[in-house]
Amino acid sequence: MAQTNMLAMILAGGRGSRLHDLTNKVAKPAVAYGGKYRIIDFPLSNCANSGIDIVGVLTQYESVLLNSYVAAGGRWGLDTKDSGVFVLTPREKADSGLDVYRGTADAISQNIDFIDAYDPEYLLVLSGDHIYKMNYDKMLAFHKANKADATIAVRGVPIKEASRFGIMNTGKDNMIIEFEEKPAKPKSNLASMGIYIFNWKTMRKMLIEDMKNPNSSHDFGKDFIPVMLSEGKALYAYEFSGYWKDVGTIDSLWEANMDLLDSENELDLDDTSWKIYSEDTGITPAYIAETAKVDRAYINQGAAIGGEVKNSVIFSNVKIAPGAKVIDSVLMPGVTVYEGATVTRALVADNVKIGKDARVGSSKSEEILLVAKNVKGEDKNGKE
Amino acid sequence: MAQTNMLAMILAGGRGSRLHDLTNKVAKPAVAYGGKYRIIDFPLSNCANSGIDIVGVLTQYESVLLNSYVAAGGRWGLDTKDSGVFVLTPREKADSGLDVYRGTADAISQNIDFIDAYDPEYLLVLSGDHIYKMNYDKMLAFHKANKADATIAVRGVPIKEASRFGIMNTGKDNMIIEFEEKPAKPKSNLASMGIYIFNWKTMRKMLIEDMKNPNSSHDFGKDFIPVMLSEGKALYAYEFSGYWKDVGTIDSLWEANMDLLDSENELDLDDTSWKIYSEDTGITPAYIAETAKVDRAYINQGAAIGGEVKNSVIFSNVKIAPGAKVIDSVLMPGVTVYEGATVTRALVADNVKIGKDARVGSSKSEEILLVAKNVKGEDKNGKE
Amino acid sequence: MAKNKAFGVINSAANYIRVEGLHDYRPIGAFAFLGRFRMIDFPISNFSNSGFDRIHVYLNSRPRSIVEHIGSGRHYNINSKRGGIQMMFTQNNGASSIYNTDINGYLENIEQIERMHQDYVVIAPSYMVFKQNFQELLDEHVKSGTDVTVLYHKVDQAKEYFRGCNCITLNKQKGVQKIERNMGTAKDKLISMDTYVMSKEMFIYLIKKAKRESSAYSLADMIGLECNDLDIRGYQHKGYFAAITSLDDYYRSNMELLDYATSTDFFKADWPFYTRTTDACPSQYFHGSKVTNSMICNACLIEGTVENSIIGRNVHIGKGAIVKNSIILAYSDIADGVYIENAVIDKWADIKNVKKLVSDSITPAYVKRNDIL
Amino acid sequence: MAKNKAFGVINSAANYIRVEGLHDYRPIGAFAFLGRFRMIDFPISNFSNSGFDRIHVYLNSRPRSIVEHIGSGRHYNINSKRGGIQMMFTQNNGASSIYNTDINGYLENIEQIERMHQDYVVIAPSYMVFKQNFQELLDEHVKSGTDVTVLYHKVDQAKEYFRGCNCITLNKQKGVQKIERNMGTAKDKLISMDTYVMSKEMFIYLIKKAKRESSAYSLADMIGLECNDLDIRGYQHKGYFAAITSLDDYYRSNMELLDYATSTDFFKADWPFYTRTTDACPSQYFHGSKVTNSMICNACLIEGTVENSIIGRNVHIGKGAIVKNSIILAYSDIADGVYIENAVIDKWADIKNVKKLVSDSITPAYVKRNDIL
Repeated sequence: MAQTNMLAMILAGGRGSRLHDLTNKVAKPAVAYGGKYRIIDFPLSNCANSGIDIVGVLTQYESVLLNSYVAAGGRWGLDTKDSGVFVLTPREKADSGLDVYRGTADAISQNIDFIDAYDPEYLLVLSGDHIYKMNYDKMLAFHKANKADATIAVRGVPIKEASRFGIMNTGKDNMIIEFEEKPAKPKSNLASMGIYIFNWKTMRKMLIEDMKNPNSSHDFGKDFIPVMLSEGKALYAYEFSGYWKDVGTIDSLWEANMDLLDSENELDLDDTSWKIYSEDTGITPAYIAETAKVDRAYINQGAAIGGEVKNSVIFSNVKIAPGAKVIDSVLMPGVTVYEGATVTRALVADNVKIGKDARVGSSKSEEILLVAKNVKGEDKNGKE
Repeated sequence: MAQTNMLAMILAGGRGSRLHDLTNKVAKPAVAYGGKYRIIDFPLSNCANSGIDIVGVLTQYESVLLNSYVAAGGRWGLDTKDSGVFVLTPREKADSGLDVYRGTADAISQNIDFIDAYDPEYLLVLSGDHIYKMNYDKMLAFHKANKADATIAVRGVPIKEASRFGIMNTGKDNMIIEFEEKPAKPKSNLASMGIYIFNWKTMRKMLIEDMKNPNSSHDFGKDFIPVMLSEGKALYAYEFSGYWKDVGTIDSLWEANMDLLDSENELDLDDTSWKIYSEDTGITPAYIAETAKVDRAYINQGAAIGGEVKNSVIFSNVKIAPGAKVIDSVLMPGVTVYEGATVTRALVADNVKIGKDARVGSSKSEEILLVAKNVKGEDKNGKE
Repeated sequence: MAKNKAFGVINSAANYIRVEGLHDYRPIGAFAFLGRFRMIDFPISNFSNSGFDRIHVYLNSRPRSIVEHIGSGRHYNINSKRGGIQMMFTQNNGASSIYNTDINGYLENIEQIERMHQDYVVIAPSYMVFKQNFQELLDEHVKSGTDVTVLYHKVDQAKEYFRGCNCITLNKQKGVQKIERNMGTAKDKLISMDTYVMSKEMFIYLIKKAKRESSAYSLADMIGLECNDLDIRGYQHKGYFAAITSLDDYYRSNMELLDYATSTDFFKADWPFYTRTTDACPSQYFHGSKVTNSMICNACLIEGTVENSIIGRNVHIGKGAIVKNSIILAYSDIADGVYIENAVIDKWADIKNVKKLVSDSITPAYVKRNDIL
Repeated sequence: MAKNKAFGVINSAANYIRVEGLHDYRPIGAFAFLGRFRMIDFPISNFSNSGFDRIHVYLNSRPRSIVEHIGSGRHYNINSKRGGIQMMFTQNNGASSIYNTDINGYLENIEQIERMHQDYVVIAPSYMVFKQNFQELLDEHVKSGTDVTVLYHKVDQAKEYFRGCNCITLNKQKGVQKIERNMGTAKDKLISMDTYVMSKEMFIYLIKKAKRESSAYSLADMIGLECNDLDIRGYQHKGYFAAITSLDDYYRSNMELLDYATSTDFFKADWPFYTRTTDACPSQYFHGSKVTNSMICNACLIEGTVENSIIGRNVHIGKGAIVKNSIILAYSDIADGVYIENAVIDKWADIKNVKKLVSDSITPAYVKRNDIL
């Protein structure tokens, strides 16, 4: 394969604490989504489809599962002679001890040696917890055409909501003239998506300076980009208009799953020209029993449905017994719902068992219920 | 593939400081050996050939090169559906911060979650810096036949030298009754090779106790094995008699290379039934020029020899110009020896250039010279 | 694992076996089974799960789909450095030629066979579906000291199904007395599963002897002829068993697995059947769809009704369409309002103008690949 | 990289090309070249280095060795998820049959060709060795707006070598006026490198037209016939070029690369030629051996003298043996004291009883595979 000469680094270190119990044993990017995927499948598949051969995944928190998931780069075809996915955790070096990543920019700084080994011209920095499909090669073409020092992907948000985001104020030809983190009075509606292309040589020098700066929190948004702007570097905004979702909370993760039930959903996972690759096991097709009733659902192979499923996303190895009801919910891999149980407006974590006749969640609740532990069966004669 | 139900962990964390400059940028197990190999190819190939599917490589020091070398498990065929090589560095967890591995046993303890994920019955613990070929499956059969709690591979050493090793004193049927670290008066000549098989369940419990023990240095030899013995566990010694070499020093690494020049060398890298897998590039065969003179040498493809080579091991991409001499030396990948230069009794590190007419090393020196930096050419008219 | 003492051979169906319709487009080993598997996944997975890491797959006519499906074999958990799945081709590959026998394939590759280091060989077919631990079978064979072990399955539907299979007759010592083609003469038969265990030497001996006897002999023929001279014994297989020798057998064997108890017993986590993934997304069930007692593969769009059916990947079932007791292969499109019953619809078919497609007989209706109806 | 606009096709040699000896055992694409490569590594690497990730490899006779060598294609740096190397088989595979044309192969796989998404196709042969950036060639083709671009090489040894190749005649505008077989009538010729760029539509048009015109036509024949109707232009290739159409050509082309300047110019780090590794250990040169101006592959044991020769993997050269101006393929054994000059020794040969093997002519002596001399 011809090289794009761009290496990608995915920031996957987040503890994702807003996802609560889901990330207790699993790093956030390894959280399940969409019936068969893990969140990190999206940036990794995007990289593979964009012709990027080397991807570093930066993580420091609970990386075992993420590590073994990602290290088999074959899932994304990133296991040819010159390609690979590498999990990069903080490590001891000849001239320094073991130290955690102090910020997003520091995570890159601590891996300068890794990047240097491949001698790329451009560095793509991605976030590990967004759901979207993007051709980074097109973004690179834009970056090259502008002779930019850095290019930041942005998307238009409703101006009312713009003060919740990092906002780019652009001038002529999408050149960024100002960056404001959560501005009270936003001057534009172009929010940063946390996707950056840098010229590696320029970036490398600046990272070394940033590492030495005691006043820096070593963060791209707070420190690195503002310094670039102040130094008069050429920064451009690359506008993206497709489906994009930050799945940092239980509600947004649930919503992103529900989006898949729309026949016209923009994410279009069915598009064979831009596949999202994931783990796939030699499991049977989904089995929908005689007793089942399925109405608006997104169901992966290996699920066995005996009960009622409505407006729900069902992962593989989920078992729903006859007489059970699953409504407006997301059931992650291996969930079992026993006879007579009802699950409503819930996100049920991997391998959780919902006991006989149990009621979980409510159609009236505003927030989505996260069920991360087994739920005991109810005694029919007792109270609910 | 049927599973052996044994998972392997390779202790590859060593700084290998006795190897000086060779390990400045490269973790010790990634040091080159034998014309085309890296030291870690030996335990990894042994694992693959013994039918072990999951191998963890424990490292904390300068792991980038080791990481990208090892992560492509395909080199050893360890990239099928259920197999893999995983680099395990210290990491932050839900209930603990980032912490270095405190000892060999602690490195395993910190990865209990990783091991649990595969639910093995047996755990094989290996050292990352020994050159040997061993069928661990046979050792496992021995372990099972003895219903052992742990089995330690040992080899006979001359009794005079035994006090330099960890010595196992065995009773009936090779049962270990005593372990002495470097005993002044050795009672046996069976030295530990640092290769252990444990029953995972028993080991797991004991590791958790060891982690809590403030008096433990968390080392297998110093702490863990003595505690097992004191608790009356069944430990057996598995005797191994093939080629085995600890390549922890420059001299021993050089010697291990020289061993390959013997036509009858016991390591027998040519044996196709137990191949040692390594990196292999699409490079040309070795080119031996019209001007060359080769006498007793071990030469890898991709080398180009124009000068004289005697009793030496030559890696790929080495160039020896016409008129240059290489005697009793090891030239690692990419070394260039210019016209008129002489290299004697030296170990020349990757990509080093030996300038025109330079003299490096001496046939009279007792120790082997490590050349880790470029050597300037000599002025013919100046002094040597 | 130490080196296995045996290598595996996967054979294709005999030249007289012909599955109407489906067989025009691919060898039986490449048939879709239960929507997402291919027939050849079953013998390869049996070998892999049994710890065999050297497997020869014999291919004759139209090898492309199988070569692509098997690829490097990594998805079957075969370590390509130590072992591997080797594709064995034959030159004389006119599918129905009388010379196109398994023996001919072995003869063309005899150099490879002779070069194998293993002492034994286990031969299994690509046109049957079953679960068998070949290591146990090999151990049993070695322990018994017999010359050839033949795996067989006791059936009671030999009149309607299993045509073209061989049957064996056993004596009290489980010795094979006879091997003959099933002509549907009786209900109860012992069907030979075309699966043999023998030493490598015996294998080579039988191949070379067959060559001398007749150019049209198969290995089964040879074993049948040697019944009196060699010690040939039967080994009974139990559990789910399918032999795909006709469209009826294909249809019935798939449908049998719609029984939840049968399929959960066959597909167990401790004996996975591996296949090549296509990275298809989950299937979407729209409001108004109705699916019962069916197996649905990924990337389907279901708007209509599906009953007692097996639906392959990337199939669309339109609004108001009804699919009953049928097998729809991948990429087919059943348009709004179409009614299908007792049918096998091959890949890429597009049913839109014919509004009703029903077969009442035991033999299902068959719609060709790429057909527009 | 964005999706490439073209897919690659690798074709095998025409049915009238026959390399004495070597060709009896494998197609030319599987010939060893310079000891460690196979011929097919060169076109595949050219495609891979040019950023092509969809490649069709046409196989006819004896495909096994190539199928195994290519495997999943990972060692060629082809991402198997996004692209892949597809093996295309033909049924009509009698190697020397007049019907065994490239056109016949394309016709049998026309459904696959028609299903390709790319607008263009680049076709390259598996019996030639050269370095070419196909992306540059494609860009040039698109820019020029021509119908077909043909790659050619100017040679001055067309009398002795390049027999069986096609030659082209160009007009002043680089338009191709004629394509005809090289019959050795002149020293200087423009050899067609059997490498074509055209749109997918043009490719399909020519295939279908050839079918109507004659069942024995090749693509080269068709392009020759269309010279006057289509805009067909030549594109000159420079650098090392070998066409393996005879044992003489094979021998000479290998020997040419013993020139250090030629081989270092051809094998450069920025354009790697990938091959399948065998994990062979380095070679051992014993005391008393003498090696000069030679290429030595891995896992050899050299005890004797090697001069101006190419020695394949796992070869043993015994004490006092002398090998001069020869090519020894893998696994051969040259016993103590044997003298070999101007020879090509095929794989697994064992030369021990014949003490002297010399060819004085331009044509080297050939020793068959597995032969014991």
